[in-house]
Amino acid sequence: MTELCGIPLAGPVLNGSGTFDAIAARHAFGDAVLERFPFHAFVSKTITLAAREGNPPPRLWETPAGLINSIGLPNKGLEGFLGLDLPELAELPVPLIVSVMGFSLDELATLVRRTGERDEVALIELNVSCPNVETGLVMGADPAETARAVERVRPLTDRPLIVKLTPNANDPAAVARAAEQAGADAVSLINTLKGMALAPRTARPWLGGTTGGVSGPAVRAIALEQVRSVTTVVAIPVIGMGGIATGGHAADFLSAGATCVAVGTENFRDPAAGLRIAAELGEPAAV
Amino acid sequence: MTELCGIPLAGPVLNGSGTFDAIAARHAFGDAVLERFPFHAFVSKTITLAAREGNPPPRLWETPAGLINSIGLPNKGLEGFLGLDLPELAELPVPLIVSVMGFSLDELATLVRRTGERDEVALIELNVSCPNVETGLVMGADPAETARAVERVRPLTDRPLIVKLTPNANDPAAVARAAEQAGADAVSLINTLKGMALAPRTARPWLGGTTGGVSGPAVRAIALEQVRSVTTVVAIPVIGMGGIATGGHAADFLSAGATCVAVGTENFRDPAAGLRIAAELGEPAAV
Amino acid sequence: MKVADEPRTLAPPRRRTAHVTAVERLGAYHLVRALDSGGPQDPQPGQFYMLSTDERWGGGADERPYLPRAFSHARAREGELSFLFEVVGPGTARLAELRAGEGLALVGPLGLGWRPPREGTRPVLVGGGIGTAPLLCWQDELGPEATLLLGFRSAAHAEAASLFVGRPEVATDDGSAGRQALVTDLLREQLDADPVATVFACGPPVMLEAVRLLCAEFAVPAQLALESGMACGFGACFGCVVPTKEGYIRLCVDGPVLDGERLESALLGGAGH
Amino acid sequence: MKVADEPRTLAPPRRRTAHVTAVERLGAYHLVRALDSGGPQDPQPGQFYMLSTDERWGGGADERPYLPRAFSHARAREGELSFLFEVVGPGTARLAELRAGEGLALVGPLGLGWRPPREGTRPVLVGGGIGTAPLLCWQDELGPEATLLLGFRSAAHAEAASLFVGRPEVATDDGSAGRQALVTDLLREQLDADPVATVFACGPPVMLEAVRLLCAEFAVPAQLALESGMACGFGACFGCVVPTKEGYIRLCVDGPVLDGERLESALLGGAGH
Ligand SMILES: Cc1cc2nc3c(=O)[nH]c(=O)nc-3n(C[C@H](O)[C@H](O)[C@H](O)COP(=O)(O)OP(=O)(O)OC[C@H]3O[C@@H](n4cnc5c(N)ncnc54)[C@H](O)[C@@H]3O)c2cc1C
Ligand SMILES: Cc1cc2nc3c(=O)[nH]c(=O)nc-3n(C[C@H](O)[C@H](O)[C@H](O)COP(=O)(O)OP(=O)(O)OC[C@H]3O[C@@H](n4cnc5c(N)ncnc54)[C@H](O)[C@@H]3O)c2cc1C
Ligand SMILES: Cc1cc2nc3c(=O)[nH]c(=O)nc-3n(C[C@H](O)[C@H](O)[C@H](O)COP(=O)(O)O)c2cc1C
Ligand SMILES: Cc1cc2nc3c(=O)[nH]c(=O)nc-3n(C[C@H](O)[C@H](O)[C@H](O)COP(=O)(O)O)c2cc1C
Ligand code: FES
Ligand code: FES
Repeated sequence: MTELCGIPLAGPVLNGSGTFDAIAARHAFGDAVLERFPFHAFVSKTITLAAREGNPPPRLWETPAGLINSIGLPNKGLEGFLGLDLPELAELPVPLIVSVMGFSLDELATLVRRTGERDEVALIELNVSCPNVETGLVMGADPAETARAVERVRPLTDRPLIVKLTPNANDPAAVARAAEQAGADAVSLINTLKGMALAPRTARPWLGGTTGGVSGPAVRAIALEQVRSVTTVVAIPVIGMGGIATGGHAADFLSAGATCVAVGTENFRDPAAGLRIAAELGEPAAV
Repeated sequence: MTELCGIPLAGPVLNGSGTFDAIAARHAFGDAVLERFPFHAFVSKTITLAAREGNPPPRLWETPAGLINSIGLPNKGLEGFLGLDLPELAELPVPLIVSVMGFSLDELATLVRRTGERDEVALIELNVSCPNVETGLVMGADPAETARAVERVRPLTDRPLIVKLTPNANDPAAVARAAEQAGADAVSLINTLKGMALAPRTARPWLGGTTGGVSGPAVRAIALEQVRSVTTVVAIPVIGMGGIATGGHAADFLSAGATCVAVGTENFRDPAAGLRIAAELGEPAAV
Repeated sequence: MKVADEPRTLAPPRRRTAHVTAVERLGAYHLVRALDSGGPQDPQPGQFYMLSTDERWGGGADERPYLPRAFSHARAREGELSFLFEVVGPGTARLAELRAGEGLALVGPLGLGWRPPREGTRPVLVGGGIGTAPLLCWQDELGPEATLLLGFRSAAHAEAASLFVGRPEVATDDGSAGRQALVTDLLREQLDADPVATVFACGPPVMLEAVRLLCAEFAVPAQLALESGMACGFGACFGCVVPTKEGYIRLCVDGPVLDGERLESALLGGAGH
Repeated sequence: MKVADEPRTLAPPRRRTAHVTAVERLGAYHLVRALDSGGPQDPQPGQFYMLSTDERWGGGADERPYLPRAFSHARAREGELSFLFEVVGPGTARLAELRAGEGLALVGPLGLGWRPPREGTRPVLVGGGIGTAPLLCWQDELGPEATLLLGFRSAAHAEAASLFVGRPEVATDDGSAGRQALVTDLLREQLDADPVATVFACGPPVMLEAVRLLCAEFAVPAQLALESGMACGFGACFGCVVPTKEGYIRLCVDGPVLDGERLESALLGGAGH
């Protein structure tokens, strides 16, 4: 039994936002995926106010022990999400965390207010870190910017707020502390590290979005260091992720002070990775 | 033929500071290592004003497609270096770049002035980024701090100054531009990414220095992105490194706008990695 | 959730291990057979599996492969799956090294396969190179009356034609087997002779685009099995999108078989190879 | 640069490939033999090589091994090197999978090996477990008069004793071969009987520390072959340091054989295993 910001969870294993689509998984696997759901809470892919097509393909590049993605946050937009996806996600047997990203504080405020009104939503994650989309400055790289965002949206909902930190920062621990002081209920990390690849023959950027984010085992040691540096300075719960592929890796993040762990890229190799990792941790399945 | 800040080099392949000890290599391999020296210029391990023992062992941890090191800059100090090592390094058949790190601007100034007086020294690299040593703030993560350091030492020598950037920063390109404006003649990147590992049984930090720096193929995509973002905004030459293990990887960094490349961790797997990479690039050996 | 008339057999929601029974060379290609006792016995022709190996997946050139790779099953008979593939990179190189008795890790069947021919039309199957693989089980299901047109680079590649029932028409680029022609030349002849057809095609992007244009010209329905780089195969990563008239769609859940009419072009960059 | 009386044979400054001629199981250990035509024929006993494999180095559990691993040569005869090792992780697991004909990538010989016994003393060789490996070639060179004391966990490990010439004294933890004793018990008996000796020891840290203390007690010179985690093996990384009375030294260039007197303790943490 784990508790995350007052929400009881059957265990500590979440998915990383954008690395498991529960609705698509039901198409591929049918209701079997609900009968033994792989995570103890489900995090939605990040939604934005307006619908987005995402970046042009190619969107993927395999790296040594990792992956670069340049997905570009395709999503149906807030209204599309609330109208079409939320009813389906409400059927999941675990608490729902909705990830939101605003390109301005106004956008963020609308996203938090509207998702926070919905009973189906247990927690809200603020993605202030996605390196794929050209926002100019990355909000989450700067403590003051992050604090401003949290202060703005904190009064708009009674749902617990998770701030997802970017690893592409001078000092993620300082950002985490700023988020905590501004009223965040938890932080999650790491998001992907900025990376790129050139096409084998043309030497031009391979990815349609030019750059992308690196994830997978290649970043695990970096993630573990950032998680530990954050747990050392904040009192709120920390959700640790980055390259977790086994129960042993997950145990390392918990030893480093994380309350929960999230599985990202490993889901792509095994849709039941969350179940396997929970079992290896000695935790029960979600259902 | 390559030119780096006015210094002619037989080719573009350097070593990363701290990843090849030419003096120790002569002990292990004899003069054969000089007869076909693996690099077109040699970068010394970073020296500091005072001698240092370095971090307590263990200092190494292998990661998926990478390595974490927590060496802690062991060195004989400025006087030891000038008296003992420099005469030996002067025998190398390639130009010598001395890497220096100061824990204050005064220290840095002394290091630059004294090494810059020596004819054996062709260029000086300012390591403002080493994540292993507790300097409080990392100078190289901040554009203004970096500019201040370069402005301070620029008048003290006529040797070209290379600033080695840290990848653990919000915006390495901004730091590079600040270094250029302050008078740097080149920048090099990336240094290692902060990382850590827990010991398998005790779940305590494995490394004697608690955290360390990640290098090797695991970081290559991250390095390539940072190199490209830097070459896009500066006019001075860029030395690109991070996970380079083949001529193909080196070619990617050159395509991304680097003037030279440096081989780091791959030297550990093959002391002739520099020669092999030069050959794969179609470049001549250094001698 | 399963839409009754979707050509989609559901996959168990986990990676499982199939046991390799044989690995054969077939000219320029390889054929791996594996006993998949943990999966459904009725994958639909045109669906695919995400494959990796139990041992030594990774550590090849440049420390890859890391992610699984997508492969259409060529056949599925009595629990034995077979996959026909060409070695083009670290993943296929590792699969080619498999030996009988080793474990083939898989997730699948995934995606939407071939749909039946339009009422009253004859099926014409058009394969280019390794794109012949998903036509094998489709021919098995449609029966030997289906017209089969196969194009290959050379005789070594054309050996794959021997896997089909009956005598497919074969064209090669260099004339070393069958006729020296493009497979789309054969298709034009077929449609010229009798345009009441439904075309099923799989092959490289240029071939698929030629097929798409030809079918549009003859107003013949075309089902095209496309390829794109995939990380997961079950809709999780949004990495495999291809542009259609309706915008980007995830090829792994909404394809890989698409109606030609949905596409502006089948010339996709950054696909498999 | 070579100091004439240093027990160091220089290595070619590059990674080269030796050709595996045989891989044998020897009880709990493995023995790999490889023809190293590109290297010197006279590596010094106590030196070591950095080993990896030409193919599939990497991609094991957790995508490791990535770096090469250090191994003392057990023997070097007519260009054939042999390495005795125990499987403890991904690198040794991969080495154990080698087959005759495959490539063993290596750099070496590296480091400083055993130095001759002090004038007028008899050599006593003390090995613990896999630490017996670098004593084999040393016995070959010293001749069969050298006293040989070997300690093992069990009879399966003690099979390594069969590689030596003559009849080494064997102790096991469980008494399943030789005497049930610690190898340091055997050493104390030897020194009690005749303390005019030079001791050469290799084994786990606790054993080496006991040997060091015993030798200090009897004022007998001890040469200890230590172990530490190594990335490069030739002084490049500064990763392999061990604490000595003079401060940290790089075990790969200044060792692995060290005089016991230089150490405050041989109980090093974070070593190989
Ligand atoms: C639905 C579907 C079904 C398929 N069925 C078959 C089949 O039956 N038989 C068959 O042979 N193939 C099939 N493929 C293609 C197969 O999945 C790819 O060829 C596969 O990627 C090969 O893997 P590899 O590791 O050998 O080569 P890869 O390394 O994946 O190289 C293949 C191509 O990927 C690109 N590439 C190169 N390096 C990288 C990198 N680092 N990261 C990302 N991309 C890179 C290049 O364009 C290269 O040509 C199918 C693909 C799909 C989507
Ligand atoms: C000079 C010298 C000579 C040697 N000679 C021999 C010999 O003749 N025979 C022999 O069997 N061995 C010998 N060794 C020891 C051998 O080099 C190590 O046991 C080797 O590391 C095993 O590699 P591995 O991949 O199998 O295990 P590893 O994964 O390297 O595990 C070995 C130990 O490393 C640590 N470890 C675990 N995970 C990691 C990680 N991610 N990164 C870093 N460390 C980790 C743990 O302490 C573990 O017990 C010698 C060592 C030295 C220095
Ligand atoms: C394909 C892909 C898409 C992702 N999309 C999102 C996203 O929409 N929002 C978000 O906050 N993080 C996103 N991430 C980041 C992951 O949630 C996670 O933080 C990161 O991948 C590190 O974990 P991992 O190494 O286990 O994958 C995405 C990652 C991948 C690989
Ligand atoms: C063991 C080790 C020691 C290093 N020491 C230094 C150093 O003293 N000074 C420095 O500027 N960089 C140092 N580096 C960083 C490298 O020069 C290089 O920037 C980094 O390793 C990335 O390149 P790579 O992935 O090719 O190794 C060190 C790296 C390693 C692995
Ligand atoms: S391959 Fe991941 S969404 Fe299609
Ligand atoms: S192993 Fe690199 S310095 Fe000793």
